Amino acid sequence: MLSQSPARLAAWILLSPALLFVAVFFLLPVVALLLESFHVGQTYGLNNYLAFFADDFNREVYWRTLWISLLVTLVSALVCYPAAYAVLKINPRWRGLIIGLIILPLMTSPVARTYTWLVVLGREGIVNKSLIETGLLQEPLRILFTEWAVFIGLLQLMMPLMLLSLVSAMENLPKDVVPAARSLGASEGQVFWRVILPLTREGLVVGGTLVFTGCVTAYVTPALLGGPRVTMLATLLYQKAGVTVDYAAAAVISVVMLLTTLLVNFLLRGRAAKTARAA
Amino acid sequence: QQRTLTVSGFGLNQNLIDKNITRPFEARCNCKIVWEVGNNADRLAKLAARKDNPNVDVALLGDYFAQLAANQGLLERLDTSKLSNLNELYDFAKNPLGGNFAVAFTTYAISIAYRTDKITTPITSWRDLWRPELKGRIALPNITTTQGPPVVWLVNRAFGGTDTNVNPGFERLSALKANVVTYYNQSAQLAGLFAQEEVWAAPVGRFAWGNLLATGKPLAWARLSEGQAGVSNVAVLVKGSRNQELAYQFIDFIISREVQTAQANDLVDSPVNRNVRVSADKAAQLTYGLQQIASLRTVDPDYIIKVRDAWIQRWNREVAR
Amino acid sequence: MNMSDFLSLENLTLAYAKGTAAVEGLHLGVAEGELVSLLGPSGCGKTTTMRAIAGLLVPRAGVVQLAGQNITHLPTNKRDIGMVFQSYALFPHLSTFENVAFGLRLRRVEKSELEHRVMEALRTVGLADFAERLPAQLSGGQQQRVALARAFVIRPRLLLLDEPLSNLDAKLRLEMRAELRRIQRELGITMLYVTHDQGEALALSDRIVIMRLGRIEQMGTPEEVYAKPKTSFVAHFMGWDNLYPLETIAGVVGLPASTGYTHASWRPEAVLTGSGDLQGRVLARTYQGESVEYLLESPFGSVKAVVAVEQAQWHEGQTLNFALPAEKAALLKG
Amino acid sequence: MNMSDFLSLENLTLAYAKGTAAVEGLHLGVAEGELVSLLGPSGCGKTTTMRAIAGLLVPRAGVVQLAGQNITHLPTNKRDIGMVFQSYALFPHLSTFENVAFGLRLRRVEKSELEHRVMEALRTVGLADFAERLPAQLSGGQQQRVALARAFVIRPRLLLLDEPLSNLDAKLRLEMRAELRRIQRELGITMLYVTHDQGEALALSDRIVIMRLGRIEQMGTPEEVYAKPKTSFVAHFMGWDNLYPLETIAGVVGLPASTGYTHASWRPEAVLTGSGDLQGRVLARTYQGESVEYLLESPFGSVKAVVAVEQAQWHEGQTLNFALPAEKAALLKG
Amino acid sequence: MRESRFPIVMLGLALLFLVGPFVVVFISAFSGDRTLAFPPSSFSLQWFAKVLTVEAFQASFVTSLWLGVLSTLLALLMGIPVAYALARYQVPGAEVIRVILTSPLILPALMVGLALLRYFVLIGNNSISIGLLIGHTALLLPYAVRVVSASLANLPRDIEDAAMSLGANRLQTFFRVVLPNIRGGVAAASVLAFITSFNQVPVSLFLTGPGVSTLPIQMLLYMEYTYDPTIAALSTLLILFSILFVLLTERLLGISKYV
Ligand SMILES: Nc1ncnc2c1ncn2[C@@H]1O[C@H](COP(=O)(O)OP(=O)(O)OP(=O)(O)O)[C@@H](O)[C@H]1O
Ligand SMILES: Nc1ncnc2c1ncn2[C@@H]1O[C@H](COP(=O)(O)OP(=O)(O)OP(=O)(O)O)[C@@H](O)[C@H]1O
Ligand SMILES: [Mg+2]
Ligand SMILES: [Mg+2]
Repeated sequence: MLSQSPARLAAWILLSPALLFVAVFFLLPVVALLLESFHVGQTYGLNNYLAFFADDFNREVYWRTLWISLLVTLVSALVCYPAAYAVLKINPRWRGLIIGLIILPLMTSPVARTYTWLVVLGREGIVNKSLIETGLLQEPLRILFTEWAVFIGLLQLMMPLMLLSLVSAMENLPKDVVPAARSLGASEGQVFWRVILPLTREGLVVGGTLVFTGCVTAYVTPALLGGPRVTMLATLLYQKAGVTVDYAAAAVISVVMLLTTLLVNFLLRGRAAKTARAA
Repeated sequence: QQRTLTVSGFGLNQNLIDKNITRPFEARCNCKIVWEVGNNADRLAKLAARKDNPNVDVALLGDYFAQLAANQGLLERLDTSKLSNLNELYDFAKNPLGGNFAVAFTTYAISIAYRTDKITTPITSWRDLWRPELKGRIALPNITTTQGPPVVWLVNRAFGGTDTNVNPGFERLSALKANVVTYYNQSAQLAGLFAQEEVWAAPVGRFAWGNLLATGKPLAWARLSEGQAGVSNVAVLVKGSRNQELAYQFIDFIISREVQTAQANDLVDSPVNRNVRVSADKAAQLTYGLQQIASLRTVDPDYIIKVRDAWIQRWNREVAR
Repeated sequence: MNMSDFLSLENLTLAYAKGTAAVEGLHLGVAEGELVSLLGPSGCGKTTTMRAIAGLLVPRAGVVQLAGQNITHLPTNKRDIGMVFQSYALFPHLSTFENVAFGLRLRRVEKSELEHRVMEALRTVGLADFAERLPAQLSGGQQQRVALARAFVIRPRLLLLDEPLSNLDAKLRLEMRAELRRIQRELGITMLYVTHDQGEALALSDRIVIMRLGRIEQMGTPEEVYAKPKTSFVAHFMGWDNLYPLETIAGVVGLPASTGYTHASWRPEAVLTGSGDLQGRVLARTYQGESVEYLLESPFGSVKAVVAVEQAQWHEGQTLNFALPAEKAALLKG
Repeated sequence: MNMSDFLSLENLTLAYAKGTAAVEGLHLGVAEGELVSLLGPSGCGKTTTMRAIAGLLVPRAGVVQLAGQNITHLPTNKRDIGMVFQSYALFPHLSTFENVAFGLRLRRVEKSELEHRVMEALRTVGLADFAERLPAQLSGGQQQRVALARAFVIRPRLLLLDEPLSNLDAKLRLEMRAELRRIQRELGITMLYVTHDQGEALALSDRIVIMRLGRIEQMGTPEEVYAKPKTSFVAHFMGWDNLYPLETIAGVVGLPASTGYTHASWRPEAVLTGSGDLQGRVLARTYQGESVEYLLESPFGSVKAVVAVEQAQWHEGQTLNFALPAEKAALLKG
Repeated sequence: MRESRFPIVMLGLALLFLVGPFVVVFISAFSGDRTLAFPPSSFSLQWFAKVLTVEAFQASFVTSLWLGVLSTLLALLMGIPVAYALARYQVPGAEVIRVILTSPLILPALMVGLALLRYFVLIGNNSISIGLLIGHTALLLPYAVRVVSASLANLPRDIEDAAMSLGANRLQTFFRVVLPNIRGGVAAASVLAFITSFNQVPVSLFLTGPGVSTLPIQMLLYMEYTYDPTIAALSTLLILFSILFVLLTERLLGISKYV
């Protein structure tokens, strides 16, 4: 380590290209867009936001986006907790394969992934066909172009993120706490509720944030599986910017999206911090 | 260095268009054509966005979208003397927007395509879309598509509305929700929807017919008692284009007899060149011949432009949810 | 196996997955209140044996009996066997108090009794003032004591300790060693103690079990295994550093050559220096405070001798006379 | 400071960022070829001092001189000072050979000489056969020897070793200790050796520097600091476990009470048992193999006594006579 | 030691849900029918042949490839120094820097694409290709920083001190000691970054123009126009490509640690 100031200089030399790049090419346009959302005539104000939320179609889109995203987050947490626990307990020999199967969807084009649901969920799709063949259904269910199709598509898109977060949280469980709890008399269920759950809460928060943010901002899935009947914030944003050339509205939607994800992120973190402090 | 002509087109049947237009033209002009494809609304938005710095030379648009573009000052007036094939066109195609902003290269009827095996009583009226048996089985063009406003207009008429009173149309369309699977943004999506059995009937432009037939499903083109509406697609020259000479050559090329014949035979576009001759069974699949064209009720682009924004609002609020 | 054994392992064979056995045909009995150490080098199967006793590993063969009951297939949480881990394995999200209370809460111990027992246990380990701290706010030694309190507060029938002191520094290790012994005496609890530190085993145990490659090599009181090793392995492990094949050394020091033994060994402290008819050159001289350790070069191999500092007059390179007294030799098999 | 010192630290004050000083006003001279140990508890500033000598930390005040040259502000890579780290710090991507060759390559040593010198160094540490192995394929002791070879192959003017043996297990630590001493003798290299293990310092050093809270507490030969501690801190550190305030003990054992000293101390080995006019009750008896350690309770505090195993006839709870011989006491200040 | 089967069952269901649909697409891709239906009534390789002949796919595949490679390179070139500086120097405001550099991950990607289109391309009058490259690079930068940081965290500082004590200056230390030891992390970052770019939709959505389009965008477009199993075949190819990547990278780099 050289004396303090040359070290600091070196640090800044290393940091500045990336900082400049992000600031100039990235933050500048984004900030301009943020400002534009407040732009009313020659002055600034909240009019664009008021106008956006005054339209009950937009409100409906917003609520739909919110509840579908929350539902996906919730369901993926419920499914992934036991699943992640299983990943840890499974024979290490299979572990690699299973992790591979979890990452595979993440590494596959979301377009291809969403496309698969068009094939699977259609009225002639495998789901309906097998339900009818087994006699569980008379008439094929209409799933495509409903909110449920979007829900299913997003769930598949986002679940690996939750699963991986939880698996890594569980992998980082301190050594031997599970056998310790067992030796103190805890059944498997008690080990889960009393030790594993509280110690993996951070992973849940990370996974939840990733999933929720991903859902709110996803474009391909609602566009393909929902269609115009199931407009979400992202598809609405595209419509405003790409079709009706209403940049102010598009900017408003961007900001609403951003604030929503930040808010949920903040709430989740706050909860985690509170429970950590309480403990 | 090779010259490049950028053309904004619909993208439907692009492989056939490449065969009939792109490759022959490239061979002839020793240039390269770059296509930008998308629906009318999308592409119009892009033209508008790049008004000061256009990157498209020729745009192929629906007639009222072209009118919108002209109104926004995005188009160059055509010097028709540079179009040697212009005189072969039907008269209505020569200057469809007035002011020499455009040349029509095809015209088509809008009607209802439907599954003959599922719908045994033939569809003969717009009103038939409200049949209970079609519950969850029809697709409507989204309001932002080219066919959207004409369909609203036609339905409104069918239920007794007028150009000044569109309430009957919107009220009925709102009541149609239960029958609608989805609102399509591209005519091309319909082929998929029909193929996957999501949809049994849908209003659509004739240009998509070939595409629909390719699904192999038993389909019929409804003969509507209210008559069919006609819409034209036009070619326009984008203001500020730096390849005007090539652009004229291109427009002239797509209205030539040979191209129009090839496109007609592949069921891509119905011809507007009066010298085109096709066999009777092809003709049956197209909007072909002066007689048939004359029977179409043309939708006035100016009217649509006037009401479009209000309709979009109303549609979003009352229909598409 | 002795009928009165409190814990008995009979013919225990343990293996991981499809691997070869980590422990094979182990027999061991522990009397009630006894503290038995498992001593052996890394990988000899100490932890594996513990895990089987705790029920964390199903034996491939053999029986585990506790207080006369066959517990071989009883789930861990029904065994009432406390465990203390090298890593402490405290619950990081729970306070000291809650860590210790964990097992009692699972047993639905009534509130006032629970508080009483937890605080009693914390007092025993000297941590009554630290009840509200989180593990991260405790030093290593304190954490280890919490782990201990957590394990014995449930009044387990048996306490298993797997190298509980090895993460502590030398000074603290000595202190905790004494502490542990005190607590064991105080509570009269039966303990099985795993370590690879011979000093620890000698200082703590009623009995030491020396393991090697999954089998028991020798078993006995600390005095027995220290003073009377039976094999080269045990001798080496117990610091009998001067170890020679009997055929080489028998003639030199006047031991009978063929008696069924293979090696003879002397502790460095047993080597006589300054007299005797053997000669060695000083290779290295290491000052140790009270004593000096000499490394001597001799015709039959190197010899380590420890000499009280007052008599340590030789320097590196010098030659001195020494003797390996026959009566201080340990005779070893294998 | 002695003019002939090879390395000299003058009034060195060291601090991290804006914190308080970790080392303050340190004076130290090391002669050429000498091996000096820095001994002290964790956090006393040993590593910090090393880093300043190596040029990895700029002193807040003071001067570092090497061979008469002021090197206080010379960059690390120009100092020609070798370092050996507790963590070995081998380059994981390079073979043993390339690790050792690293410094020579930077010095553009010509190929055949480079090979010669690297192999020579590897032979010195006994690793000539391991030249092609990667660090991950070596045991801890072997890795430490590579680190050593890598440091001395560049023929540094000074070698700094920061707890080089503390990651090794007990047996290996003893072996490497001897090895290190041998190599130092062989190469005649000047070394500064950091440790917190008193046994290591005693065994290895020409001189020991005992540090406490960033300052030097006592400095001297191993015999001096072991046998003649000057302060309670040094006494405690050197195993003078029986430490009493002089006013308490002076009357009891017959020492003069007010002589400017504050404490008196006896080593456990110096306590006489079985006779004497003091009485103590055995609190704990710890078997140590050669000896037994007794913890006695006496009127003036607890007493630790080490007794040869043959004489260790007392058991816990018994009372015995003992004496603290005045002539074996160390008198301490502070 | 009978353990509850519930977790394993949930894992099985989750995996079925995650990977099952891929199987359907695999089978559809080999359809001999003219349109997409499941199960196909006959089998053929025609759709794979078709994928190779669609010009839009060829061109956009090349674009995506270049875009992925260039943006990955740029992101690494800027990201590695950042990761190093943050790991090795006490930089005042390190937290703020971290937030700034990860902001591309936090902001909705559509917003990013829109902002770049509006201000960089339309108002700033720069070419779409550059805008695309910038958008992707910014998006990949956080991955590069994060993954490289993780592998730097595992690299003991001591070895850099050791290198300097042996006579290496800072640059020599970086190139001879640091870089070779984080190459695993750098490779993982490259793979992750490339895949992310290659699959990216929202940023690219706004940043396409005549002649400039990425493969995912072309797939979206194609799906709007045609309903034949071409996309199934292309998806199958992409999935196989992913499997290959997953196998390779998981084996070589254990990439799941960084996702
Ligand atoms: N989870 C496991 N899977 C497979 N083999 C294992 C496992 N744990 C230990 N082993 C093997 O079983 C044998 C005994 O290991 P064990 O952990 O019981 O040794 P140990 O005596 O406790 O050693 P240490 O002193 O290093 O803790 C070793 O050969 C080891 O490699
Ligand atoms: N990088 C650092 N930043 C701030 N303070 C430090 C740093 N490294 C050490 N210190 C502080 O400086 C003081 C001396 O630390 P140093 O590492 O020199 O101790 P040491 O004697 O080497 O201890 P150990 O035996 O634990 O290695 C300690 O109080 C320590 O907390
Ligand atoms: Mg073990
Ligand atoms: Mg240190």
